[in-house]
Amino acid sequence: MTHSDLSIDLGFCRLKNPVIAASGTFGYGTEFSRFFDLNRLGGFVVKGLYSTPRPGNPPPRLVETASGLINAIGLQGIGVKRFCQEILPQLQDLDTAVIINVCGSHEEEYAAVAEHLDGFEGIAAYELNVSCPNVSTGGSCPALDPEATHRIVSLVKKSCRRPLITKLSPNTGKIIEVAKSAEEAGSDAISLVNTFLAMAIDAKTRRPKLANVLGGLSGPAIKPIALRMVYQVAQEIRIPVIGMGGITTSEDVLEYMIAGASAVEVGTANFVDPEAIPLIIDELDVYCQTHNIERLASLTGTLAPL
Amino acid sequence: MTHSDLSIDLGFCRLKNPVIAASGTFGYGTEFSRFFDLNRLGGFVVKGLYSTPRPGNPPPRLVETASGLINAIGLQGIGVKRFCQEILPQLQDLDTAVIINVCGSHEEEYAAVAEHLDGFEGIAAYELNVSCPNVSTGGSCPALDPEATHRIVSLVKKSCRRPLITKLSPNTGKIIEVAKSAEEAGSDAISLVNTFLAMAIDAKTRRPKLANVLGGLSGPAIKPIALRMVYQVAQEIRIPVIGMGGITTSEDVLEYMIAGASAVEVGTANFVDPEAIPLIIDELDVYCQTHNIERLASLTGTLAPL
Amino acid sequence: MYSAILFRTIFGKTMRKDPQARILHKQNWGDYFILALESPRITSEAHPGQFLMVRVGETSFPLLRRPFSIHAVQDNALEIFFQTTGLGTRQLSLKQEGDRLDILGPLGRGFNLDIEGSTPKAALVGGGRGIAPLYFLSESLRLQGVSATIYYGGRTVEDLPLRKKFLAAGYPLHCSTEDGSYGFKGLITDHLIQDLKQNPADRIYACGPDGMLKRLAEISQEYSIPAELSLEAIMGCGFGACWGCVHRLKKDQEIGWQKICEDGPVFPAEMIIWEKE
Amino acid sequence: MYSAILFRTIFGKTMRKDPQARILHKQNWGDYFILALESPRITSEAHPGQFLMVRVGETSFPLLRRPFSIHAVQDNALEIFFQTTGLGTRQLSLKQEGDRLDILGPLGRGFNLDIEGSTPKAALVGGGRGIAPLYFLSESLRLQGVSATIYYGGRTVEDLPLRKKFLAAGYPLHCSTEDGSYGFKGLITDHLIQDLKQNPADRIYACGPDGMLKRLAEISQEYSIPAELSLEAIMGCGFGACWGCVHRLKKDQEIGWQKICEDGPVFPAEMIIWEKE
Ligand SMILES: Cc1cc2nc3c(=O)[nH]c(=O)nc-3n(C[C@H](O)[C@H](O)[C@H](O)COP(=O)(O)OP(=O)(O)OC[C@H]3O[C@@H](n4cnc5c(N)ncnc54)[C@H](O)[C@@H]3O)c2cc1C
Ligand SMILES: Cc1cc2nc3c(=O)[nH]c(=O)nc-3n(C[C@H](O)[C@H](O)[C@H](O)COP(=O)(O)OP(=O)(O)OC[C@H]3O[C@@H](n4cnc5c(N)ncnc54)[C@H](O)[C@@H]3O)c2cc1C
Ligand SMILES: Cc1cc2nc3c(=O)[nH]c(=O)nc-3n(C[C@H](O)[C@H](O)[C@H](O)COP(=O)(O)O)c2cc1C
Ligand SMILES: Cc1cc2nc3c(=O)[nH]c(=O)nc-3n(C[C@H](O)[C@H](O)[C@H](O)COP(=O)(O)O)c2cc1C
Ligand code: FES
Ligand code: FES
Repeated sequence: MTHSDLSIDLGFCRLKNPVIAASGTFGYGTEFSRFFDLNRLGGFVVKGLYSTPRPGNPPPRLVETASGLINAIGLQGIGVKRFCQEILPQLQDLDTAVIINVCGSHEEEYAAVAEHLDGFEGIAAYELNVSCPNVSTGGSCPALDPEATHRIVSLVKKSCRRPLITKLSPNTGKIIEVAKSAEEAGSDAISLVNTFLAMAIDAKTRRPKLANVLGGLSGPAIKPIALRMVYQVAQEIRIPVIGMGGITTSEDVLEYMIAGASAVEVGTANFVDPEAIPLIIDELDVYCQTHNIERLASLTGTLAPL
Repeated sequence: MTHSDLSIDLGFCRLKNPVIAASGTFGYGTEFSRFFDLNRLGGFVVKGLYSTPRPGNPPPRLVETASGLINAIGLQGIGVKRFCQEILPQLQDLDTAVIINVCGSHEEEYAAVAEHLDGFEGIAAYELNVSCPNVSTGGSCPALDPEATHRIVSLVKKSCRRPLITKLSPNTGKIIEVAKSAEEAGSDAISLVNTFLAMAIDAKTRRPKLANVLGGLSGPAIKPIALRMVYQVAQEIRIPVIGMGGITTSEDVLEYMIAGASAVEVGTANFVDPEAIPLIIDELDVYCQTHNIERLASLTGTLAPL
Repeated sequence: MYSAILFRTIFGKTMRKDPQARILHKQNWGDYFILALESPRITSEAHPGQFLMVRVGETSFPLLRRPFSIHAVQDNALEIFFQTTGLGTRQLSLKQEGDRLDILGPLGRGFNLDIEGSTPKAALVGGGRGIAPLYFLSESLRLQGVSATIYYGGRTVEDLPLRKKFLAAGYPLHCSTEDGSYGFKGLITDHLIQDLKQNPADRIYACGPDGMLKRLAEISQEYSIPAELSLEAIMGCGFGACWGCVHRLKKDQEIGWQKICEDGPVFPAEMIIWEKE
Repeated sequence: MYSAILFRTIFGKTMRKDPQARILHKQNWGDYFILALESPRITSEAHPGQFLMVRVGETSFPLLRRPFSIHAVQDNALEIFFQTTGLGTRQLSLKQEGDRLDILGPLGRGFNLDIEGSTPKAALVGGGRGIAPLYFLSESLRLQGVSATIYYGGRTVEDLPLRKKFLAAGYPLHCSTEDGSYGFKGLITDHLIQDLKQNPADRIYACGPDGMLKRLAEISQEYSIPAELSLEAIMGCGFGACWGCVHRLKKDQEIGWQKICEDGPVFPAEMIIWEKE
């Protein structure tokens, strides 16, 4: 069987195929090597890293909703230093794009995490998680505001040597402005969306279903909104867009690409089926062959008028 | 069987129970009188009215998504004048709150619609649909912006004699600010949310699934986000909040009330089951009796810490 | 005057929800299924061309009910005939005898059965799953003394599962397939034109894909045979509340987006405005 | 030294997806169900206390898999025993013999079966559906020459559907119900304390509601009987990727939120930090 060309050129980085595992849903990567060869992936983004370890939120941390999942993990993690010591060495021989999700409670922390990572090899890019809730501003995050986003992206871009993907929050009416200001500030790509701020209540106990009260909604429920945002943003910027939100099948990937995404990330679907991404990649290959598509990348931004 | 007290006092208006049929999902009311006695409702909001008839968008106007529905009806309707002549007389003898959803393509049109309605009896309140897409600003709507909302609410409040409910759009990161400015401008209540801007693509044809490309997402998929918005807004304003988004059962109603809503609207569920609202009201009655709740209204804003 | 006949309210505005209609039997050919649903009241009020809105699952995904024509009526039960094309119809096809379905109906305005003349003849044209309402229609026409000829087209022979049912009921039947695997090779509309010469009709009734209906509207004009066409559209509610199901129609001299769930799904051909392809 | 036993990797990191496990048979008592699933490889690798993640539907609602303990193992098949408590378990209970289920397993670390001593005795305490893993455990202990006594508690007699299964297998069985409808009237932990006097145990194994497990942790200390407790938490993935399933645990002298799907669900009582109520 001949294979089609599924590869994607993001400019700063070439991917075998457009399917990247999304941050926070793929652990540090190693969790999934039991299920399939990680080299099959277009790439994967590790769980968000701060400069120091974080304890995370108390449970319950998850609640299911209609076709969705709300999480309030609270970015529990080992911090960038232990990550570079203990985990990164296990990832350095992989032949797939390893992307690090860079977090911070304030602007300097983002830069510090990136600078620390700069000292190590085997990393394809940083995904700047400007949607981290900022404790000092009462839980709001830089990605809600074009200026704050511009400041962080400029600062990190200046202080590190790797390509930057800025990951946007959907909890704003200004997603286009925020994307543009990340582009202006030197971001090499945009990824969207992070989760939608959401909540669930137990009517019997009258208590929130998450200990943290608020959490982030992901999964198929959000796909129509996320797809719209990708479509709008892709029309307004020139750097590549990585789309995500509720992807579970190859058809979903195609929809995001047609809307303007150069690549996609798959999140919640990894929980439901640890083999979701390799299955999707296989389906994309079959799709290209049955539809005589030589280069999958040619689909990006081809939405036709009705 | 004794009944519990399901009544709700919104200050400007008393409802038999907290369940109101949402605008655009209940026609002009008469469509549902074949299924049940409209007097059972807490109230209903008629389809959005502009000053003149509107043709609406070409089909396809609807597309289903995971636990959601995207619509791009385009506010097809007969306009306020024909409504007052042909439909309103059929509604005037009802013993339930008839609320009119007031639309406009610009600020003056909102005021004109309200003024025309002022000349007729049998209306409990106006729901100001500040989430109407504004053609002159490229589809954006006043509800995305606190100042624009303030201007419209002040203008309409000044020029009409009836209580105003301002209906907010969820497509903003500033829902609290918008709600506050509607309150400051004299709104008597806030209702939220309207639909989420969304889209769907047919991967086979590479065409949008809606002729209008973009539409509004409603249904259970959006509930977790809408509930969060209701919770946030209710904590920041003093006027009553009417919550909606994905309500299909009495449990959903209770969740919205616990989050801070004084009353709720039910939208998409009316399509799935024309008898959804009377069933919900019956369930609420049973709930109050089994849980010894004397006044259902006492539940509003009772979210307990976990 | 023709539309005057249609618009007197032939069918009452009765419409009921039956949340517990029991599946009495099930038939299956490939992608095609028949379910017989016990629902005395909806059955007794049903008129050919009307439809049901059926709930296919218990959760909110799929969210909306699905529209299906009333395929047949007998005693206390009505049948639906459907093809699996997506999630909803697939779920419906998994239901078993004895299961219960939540249905709403009868909905819409069906076919106008009044044909003038002493020995009126009708041509019933069904494309693919569009055959569904034509069995109930043929049986009703027979009761009125109208003789019905069935024209039944599909892509291939597998798309004509009901041919034996019509033959067994004694109707003259003309089949066509695009691949020539059964009957006339080509479109059913071409087959109809050929046959109309020997076998003229006083009325065309049809249900099927838009292309077929559009061609029948032309044939109706050319041959001066009034036609009643049943349209499809994505339906949010099925009873006039959502304005989702519109088609461009000429009504009372005005052209606009009209709801097909209430004013239709059946319309006289001359009311229907066809969009450019 | 005790936890050293637990943390040598008793169970390999094998874990498989079986998308087509056939339901061989089904049993039902009220809200409680047993499904036997044919899955040779998962069965051959299963250890008592481990669990499966089961897909209950085809659509994204419900979205996540559901965790169920491995209840029993025989030849090529494993059983799950579950109570319907919400949408997912209700959908699962509708599955029939012959249907296929998509399962992932065996997951987590199960019970530590190493008990020192020449005639070791174990007390197995199950509350409600928490009885599920204890049947597989009792059968495995028997193979190792450990004699197991079963303590089985519920609200009422309907919550004790497995009592005959344990009796038939020849285990000493003590039942309790809160309403006194069967066996000891009161909590199973009180029944256990009473019985321990005549019938001492070298190890407690338990699964059930948090309140019961917390009380057993106290009993374990008071009576100096090591206890292995199986915890529950909402699980996003079941294999360590989401960090959703945490409980406060003491591990390597550090206290923190630890994933119970990987390090557990079974923990020695002394590792578990109980939150205030
Ligand atoms: C008045 C009427 C009568 C009908 N009668 C029959 C019948 O007797 N037998 C039969 O097989 N089919 C009939 N159809 C078409 C049938 O309703 C669709 O095939 C079915 O809704 C598809 O649902 P799905 O979930 O399988 O497909 P999906 O593609 O998953 O459905 C997605 C959405 O699109 C809608 N949809 C998809 N295709 C159509 C279509 N062609 N027409 C209308 N809505 C569509 C669905 O209702 C749903 O809301 C009828 C349609 C209408 C409007
Ligand atoms: C390791 C483990 C083993 C288990 N073994 C069994 C067993 O053998 N038999 C049995 O009957 N039950 C068992 N449970 C509990 C079982 O998983 C839940 O009852 C079930 O997930 C409820 O799903 P639902 O859709 O019916 O309920 P819903 O309330 O609709 O579920 C909503 C969400 O909450 C989760 N959830 C709800 N209750 C629980 C709970 N008590 N524990 C964990 N997650 C929950 C569900 O998985 C789902 O994600 C086990 C749980 C765990 C963690
Ligand atoms: C449990 C969980 C944890 C997540 N953690 C992170 C994170 O650390 N950093 C980040 O940028 N996004 C995080 N996300 C967001 C996802 O990367 C993704 O943006 C979002 O879930 C939408 O995609 P999906 O619908 O495919 O899941 C997390 C999502 C989930 C469900
Ligand atoms: C088909 C349709 C038409 C709608 N038309 C209007 C409208 O005219 N005016 C308005 O304010 N909201 C309109 N809405 C929004 C609903 O009133 C409601 O805010 C939204 O659907 C969320 O509630 P739900 O999830 O219960 O449907 C419409 C929604 C739908 C689905
Ligand atoms: S389907 Fe809702 S108006 Fe026709
Ligand atoms: S359930 Fe996902 S980490 Fe434990």
